Amino acid sequence: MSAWTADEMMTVTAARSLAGRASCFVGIGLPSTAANLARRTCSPDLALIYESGAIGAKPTTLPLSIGDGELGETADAVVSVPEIFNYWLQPGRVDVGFLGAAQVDRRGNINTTVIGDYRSPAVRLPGAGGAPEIAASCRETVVVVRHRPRTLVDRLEFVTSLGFGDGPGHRAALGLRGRGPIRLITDLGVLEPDPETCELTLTSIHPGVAVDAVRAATGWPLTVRADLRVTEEPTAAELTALRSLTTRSSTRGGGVA
Amino acid sequence: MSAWTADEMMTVTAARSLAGRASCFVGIGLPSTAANLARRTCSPDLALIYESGAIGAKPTTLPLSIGDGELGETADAVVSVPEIFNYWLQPGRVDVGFLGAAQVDRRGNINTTVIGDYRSPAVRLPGAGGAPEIAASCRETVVVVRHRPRTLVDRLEFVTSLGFGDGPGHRAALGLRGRGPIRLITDLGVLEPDPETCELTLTSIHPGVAVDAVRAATGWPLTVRADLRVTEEPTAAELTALRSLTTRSSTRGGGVA
Amino acid sequence: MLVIIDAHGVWFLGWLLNYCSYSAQTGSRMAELVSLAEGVAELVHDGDAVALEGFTHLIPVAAGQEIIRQGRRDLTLIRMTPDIVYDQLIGAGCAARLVFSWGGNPGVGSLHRFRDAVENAWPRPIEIEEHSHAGMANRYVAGASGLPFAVLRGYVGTDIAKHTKTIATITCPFTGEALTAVAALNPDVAVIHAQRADRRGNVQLWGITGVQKEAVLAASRSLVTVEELVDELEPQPGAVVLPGWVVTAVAHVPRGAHPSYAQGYYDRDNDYYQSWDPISRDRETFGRWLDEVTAA
Amino acid sequence: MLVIIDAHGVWFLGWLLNYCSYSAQTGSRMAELVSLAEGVAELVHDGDAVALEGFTHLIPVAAGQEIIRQGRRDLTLIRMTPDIVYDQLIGAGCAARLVFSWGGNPGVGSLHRFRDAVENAWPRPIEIEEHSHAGMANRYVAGASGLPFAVLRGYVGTDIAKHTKTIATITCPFTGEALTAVAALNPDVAVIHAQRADRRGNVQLWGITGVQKEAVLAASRSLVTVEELVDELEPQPGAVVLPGWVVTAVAHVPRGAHPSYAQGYYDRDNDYYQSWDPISRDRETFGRWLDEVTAA
Repeated sequence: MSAWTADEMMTVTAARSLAGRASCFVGIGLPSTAANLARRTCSPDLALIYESGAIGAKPTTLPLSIGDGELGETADAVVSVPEIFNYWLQPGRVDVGFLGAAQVDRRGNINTTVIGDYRSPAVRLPGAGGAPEIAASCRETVVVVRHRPRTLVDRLEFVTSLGFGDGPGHRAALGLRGRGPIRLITDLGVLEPDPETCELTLTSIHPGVAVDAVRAATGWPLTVRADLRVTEEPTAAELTALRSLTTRSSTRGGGVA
Repeated sequence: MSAWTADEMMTVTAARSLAGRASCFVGIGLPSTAANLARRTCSPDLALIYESGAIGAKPTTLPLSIGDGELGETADAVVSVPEIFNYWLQPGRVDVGFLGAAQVDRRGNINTTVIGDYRSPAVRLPGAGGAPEIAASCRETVVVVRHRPRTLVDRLEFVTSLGFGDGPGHRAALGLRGRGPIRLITDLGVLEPDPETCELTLTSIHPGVAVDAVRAATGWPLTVRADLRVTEEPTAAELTALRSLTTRSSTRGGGVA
Repeated sequence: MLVIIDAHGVWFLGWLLNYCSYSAQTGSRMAELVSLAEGVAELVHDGDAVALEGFTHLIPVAAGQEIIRQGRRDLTLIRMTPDIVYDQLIGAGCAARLVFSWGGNPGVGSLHRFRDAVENAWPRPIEIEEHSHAGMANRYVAGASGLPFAVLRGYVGTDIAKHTKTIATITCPFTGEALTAVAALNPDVAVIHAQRADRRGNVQLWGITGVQKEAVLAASRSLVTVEELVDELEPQPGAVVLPGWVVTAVAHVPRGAHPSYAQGYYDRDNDYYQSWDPISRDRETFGRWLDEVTAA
Repeated sequence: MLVIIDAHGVWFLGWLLNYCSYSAQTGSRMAELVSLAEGVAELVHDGDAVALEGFTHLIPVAAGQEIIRQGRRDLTLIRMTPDIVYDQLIGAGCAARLVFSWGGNPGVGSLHRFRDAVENAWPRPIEIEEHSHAGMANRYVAGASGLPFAVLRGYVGTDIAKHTKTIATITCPFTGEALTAVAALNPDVAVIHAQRADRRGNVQLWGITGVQKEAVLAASRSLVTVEELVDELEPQPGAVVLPGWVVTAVAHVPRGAHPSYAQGYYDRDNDYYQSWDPISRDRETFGRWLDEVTAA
């Protein structure tokens, strides 16, 4: 038994991807934990931006929603919801967009809308929220999901937020300025787009995870990079910071979706 | 010698036209004096709105500009300049627009841009400011100018802000929602649009002014309404309020444009 | 002018509302002070397009439950983030349509009554019109600005526009670039909750202020519930003030945002959000909840 | 990261500015603290489109006079309300173009240097691009929003559009209604004055905040002069805060808005506005004023 859980490995890895970044537009759920961890570890000056209008939020506990009171109270500025999308997200001034997903396909496209037919769905999901424009307009995006075959799927029935679309050149043809999903971070490893095909390929595997286990949890025939790395283990400092965050949050009651 | 000046008569008359109105978008100069007087006389609850973003300003002295500190400090709300035009003026939620003018023609169109050719003008005036959209979007507008032949002109060389355009139906054809200039108030009398032609006609003359003097000061052949009234003299209360306003202003240094 | 409306005052309020409706006529009145029941009775009608806004913070939950209690039907419910209060309205059968951009129980999971309506047409079929947050926010901005549409960089490459008639492409007349247009939202009624109002109906809210200003300014009528009625609104950092002459009615409803929060008054009741999950998951337990609310 | 730039630090600042320029690259830096002379030297270049904003309040006059002192030429000067500081810049021959919506000495009368330039091409011809306030404000909004244009109900029936290429008609894709489009403004540099900044370059301004946020967010670079540098920005009612990562440089310039005012610091110097009239009316008296300023 390792000294950390798979979720902790995922969150720490996601937080590390924010090193050297000035600003992060934070989606709800797993991304929020990772972004808040980054502020406590590799990126203390990182400006966290929430779609509720909080810019530069510095919460002491993990927010349970994107509009928790502490986000506004600790922010450098709180602006209206129209302003956060129009003045802050849309012009491409935010470095990284951090997104979760119900489903993500091999080119990093995201579905958070429906499983099944749109008009009579098998499962109705929450919908788009801020994600389509976060995915379009941040200079780059990072997607954080747990690695399951029903989550990493070959094809989406509904594209809520665009990754690389149909493949190379698709984003540029649509006039999107952001680079798209440069990284998909899961509890098993890290997937990055192949420069030729834009297909997400395994570039790093978390310690103790077998490549076959990753393949089995991926809904498309997974390409493993020749130079596959093993993700660096969480440091004691990272784990302490993360556990302090999540403990403080859970003592407030309620979990994080 | 009367107990009041022609300018005072003009300002008092303009202020009276705000009775029963909830909100007034106040242009710079003469209109500001009249709107502030209205709050002290006939319309104490009137919300004064300035293009600098002050909504519900309650200045104790006459502002020297549309962005004086006291406007913001006494306002119910201060919003950005884009917001004042987009959320407050444009949708037509302001009752009255109060405008000055360098020139106004017989159909209430206003020029504040140039005298002479646009590219090499004889006199370059300040330009549009907020006036074109105040004239377009307020539910009705009132224009306040001193009555001079060079001010009330037959034809404008440049239309900065639309009154009734070419005449009946023009505003509607352009999709404008506000009713346009329902009244032109000068230091000699009150002109109102003829319902048939939209031409500004003399409907009220200030006490002690001869009709011929008004004709002589008007740049078009002035129609005098058959039911011409004599404007009610300023009351003692109106004069006291007005003089208190202007005295306090002038002791602060600087005059009002 | 302040008129306190008692039980017999409804006729006068009705007259007043007609008088104040958007038109070229001048002389808008200040907001009236009403009870929550009176405000909902007068301002929210069957078949109306109703926007209850509040982005996580200051959600007008008490007003939503009063709409349930008064049995309104065939509403078009508009809201960026339909959460518990819309789950309740939908489960109670008040809604014929839902216009939204994210429907979930924040921090918990699904909205089961919303899903039951969309997936199984229970208790009645519900039509949905779905946008992104950026699109909904801009639709309110257009509505508040008296424009028929707004322009944004949005939806490109997604499947959202395929199912929604209120999204179109528009070309920049200067650069030729293709952008996205969304149709304005102009609800019949906007309902929001705020921290304070003064006795003239001037409303003050602060903290995360979301899209409430836009919703009120876009709507033909508005009802604002407040934590507190005060003589004078003390300036507050980050506050939005809505002058009384753009608000139709104000109702004093302490804790009217519970289980969401009102900054400076009370915190978010996270346990309620958790406890809603089992209540709403099942039609019967929801039915019991509904009986209790409507009996109150 | 805070870097104090001394006289030898200009190279570093230059590198930094390139690094921070708008692009797809990540890792924007926080605003740098500079002297006014350094800030203008590094950020304002001959031929740039420069917006000095501040609506009556917080006009960046000291920065404008530093631009004169450094002898910048061929600028496109952008400003909703070119007043005294633009009269000075125009009279000094810094401007090739003026983009504006109202040019006057507020509360006094004409801008004589502006008129002399437009009427008599003195000291050099000046091209003008003229809008209404609503149009200019929306052009900044479009620029700040990363859009090529904005939509408004404006200019209809006026002669303004006849002389200005940045106004066009646009049709609503939903209703077919004709509306007005204006082209976005994206200055090379925005210069504003604010009450305070903290040592990380976060900027705070309050009172009448005009269009300054939009100007900074629309521009490629920005210079903010401030009354005061503080350790911590105390929240203020009505304050706009610009985080340091969207500001290029901050200079500590007390009384930098004089003769306009800085709420909480000093009042408007109405006598100065009055006294500018005779100084500016005459080319010679203006010339003497200019000599004094450039000798300073």
